[in-house]
Amino acid sequence: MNGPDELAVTAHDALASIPPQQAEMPFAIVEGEPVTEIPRDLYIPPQALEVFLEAFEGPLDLLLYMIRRQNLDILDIPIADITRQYMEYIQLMQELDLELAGEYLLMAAMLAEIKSRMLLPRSQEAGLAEEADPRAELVRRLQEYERFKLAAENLDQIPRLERDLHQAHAELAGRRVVRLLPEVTLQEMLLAFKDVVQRATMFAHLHVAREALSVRQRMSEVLVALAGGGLVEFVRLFRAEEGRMGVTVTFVALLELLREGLIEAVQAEPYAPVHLRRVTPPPDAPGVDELTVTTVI
Amino acid sequence: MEQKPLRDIVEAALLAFGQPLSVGQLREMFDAGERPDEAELRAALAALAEDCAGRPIELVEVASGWRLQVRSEFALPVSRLWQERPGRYSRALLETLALIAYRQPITRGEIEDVRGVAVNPHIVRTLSERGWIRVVGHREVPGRPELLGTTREFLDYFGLRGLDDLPTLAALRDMDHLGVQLEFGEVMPVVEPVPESAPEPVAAAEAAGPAAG
Amino acid sequence: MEQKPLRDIVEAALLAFGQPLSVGQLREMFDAGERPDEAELRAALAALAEDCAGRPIELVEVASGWRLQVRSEFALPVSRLWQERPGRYSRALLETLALIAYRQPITRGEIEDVRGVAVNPHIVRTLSERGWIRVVGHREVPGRPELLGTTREFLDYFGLRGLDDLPTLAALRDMDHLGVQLEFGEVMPVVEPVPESAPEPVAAAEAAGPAAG
Repeated sequence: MNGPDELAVTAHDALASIPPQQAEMPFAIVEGEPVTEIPRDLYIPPQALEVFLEAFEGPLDLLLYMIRRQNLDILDIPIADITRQYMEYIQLMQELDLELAGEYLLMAAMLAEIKSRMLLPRSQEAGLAEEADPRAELVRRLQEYERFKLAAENLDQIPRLERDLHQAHAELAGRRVVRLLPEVTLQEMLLAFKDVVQRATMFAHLHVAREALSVRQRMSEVLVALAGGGLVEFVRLFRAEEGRMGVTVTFVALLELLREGLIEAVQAEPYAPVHLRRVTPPPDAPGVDELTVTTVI
Repeated sequence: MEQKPLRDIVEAALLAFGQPLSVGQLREMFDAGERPDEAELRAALAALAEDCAGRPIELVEVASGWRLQVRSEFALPVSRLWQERPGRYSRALLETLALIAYRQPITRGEIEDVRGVAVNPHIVRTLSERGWIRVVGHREVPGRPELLGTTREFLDYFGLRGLDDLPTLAALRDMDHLGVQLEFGEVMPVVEPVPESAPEPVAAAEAAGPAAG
Repeated sequence: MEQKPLRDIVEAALLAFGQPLSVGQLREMFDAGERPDEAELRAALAALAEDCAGRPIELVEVASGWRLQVRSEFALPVSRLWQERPGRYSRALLETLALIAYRQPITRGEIEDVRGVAVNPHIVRTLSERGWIRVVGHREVPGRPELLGTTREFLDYFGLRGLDDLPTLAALRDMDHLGVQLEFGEVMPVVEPVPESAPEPVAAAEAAGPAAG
């Protein structure tokens, strides 16, 4: 995008910035020499022409330049005149052995065709079926092209990053790596449970009982309370503030734990306070009998 | 951890991230329990924007979110920090980009129809490499040509929130106007060249447009 | 161009560059004629450092020069901007968790009996690390298998006051019914006291929070 392109842009900018009448100002700089000739009179130094043509984005751009240069109304182009000028450019380019893009020749053909149609006598029954102006398609294309030529210029004016604006950025001191844990909804877990219960039913040895879940929870809590391995007084496992329901739940949990052989109750003598403790491991069990409880309720 | 003002956390986040952040992304910084709601975040953004007055940075909203950027008044000294000048883009590239931006989704063939010249493949590659355009599909016609569209990066780069923020496209002048002129054409022969010294006021006004650009 | 305060130009440069800049580099931004001398630049840096008090950024000198950086107090919320999206837990993990919740205290072997497949040790470790389950004891049978139970964090995460808030098996059998209740829960305001006999909506409403995040 540098090199010749850059030069072309410069030449074009120079062209665009000159008001049409001020012919003495250079419209391009070629090899350091200001070129003041305006292409209208078709005397252009060969090198200038080359630069000049590179400044155009194709035949539409060139035509638009010719029209604007002469202050012509785009909706009422003097087609014969414009065609003649355009052909002269083409001829000159060919004489200079410039590589001429096919598009320029295509446009030449189009102009010639419009011109010939314009010369045909127009329909006498005016007012009836209005004949399409032979220039209509060309006018449409020129206007359409001009819109986007303008849009491109406007786009270039918008303040943009790197050229006009810079993203503000500051290092974060002591940045840490944070790993997010997956989120689970209760519903997901319940659905999983439903599935596993259904599958278990098919295994036919379902023993998912219907105990109140609070009993199960309390069983875990009691086990944690007895984690130290020592004796804990029976009454200390009950909390008065939980009311009768709480006492019942705790009691059922203790019975269940006793039934499962997870805890044992000890009483020194009749009517003495009852103590509870975890069942001591059988002597042949691995030495460690400590619970690996890390979290305490 | 001591509670920081939300406005400060937002500023810290925008500066540290160095890319636009959406309100959603900003909220993600917080645990579910402490997550500010959208209104609180927008209020913090507004406070931050206000605080930027008089500072060399400003808070703007672009397509992918909010961005703290160095004001354009500082572009001249600041751009000298980099060895390379930011590239100037050729007219061909800008025209191609403008067509893709305003007319998307658009095929190369359609771009050629408007510009009257073949689309330079180098330009399309440059625009893709910059991340400004991408293939958004194919037109279901023979050859299944690619349909091109602009990206969020394009909008961000040009500081736009959306395509609606693009400058309005110049209006096409109505062809009816041409029709009227043709009716008078019997009096004033159309083929005769219009004297160059007598430009129509309308034409002059339009001609001034592009020249000024 | 109107002359900007040197302090502002320095701030603009440091924020635009995003990396340390030496005094020499900062001076390079200026034309030879307007180039501030080192003392002026150091004064501007000092003024900028002072202005940073109370702001979430600070000016520090590092080996290669001066840099504006986000204060480390903001590391915690801001670091989360870079975190990768969390994955999802496997079906096996959710089933294991559900079994531990409903059947605690329970051994791995018992979980295997119900699920019909061996318990992946990785799952138990993940659930422990998450703080949702813990070993509550050992079953006094050969091998002394660990008994697993859920924790207070588990209840908090799912917005349950206790395991009783979990639907009963009977309710679970009609999952469509449950689904309706759960959806309804999202609409119901959480603050409204819910009778003890109908705990599901509360749980659902709270559980919906993380899912939406």
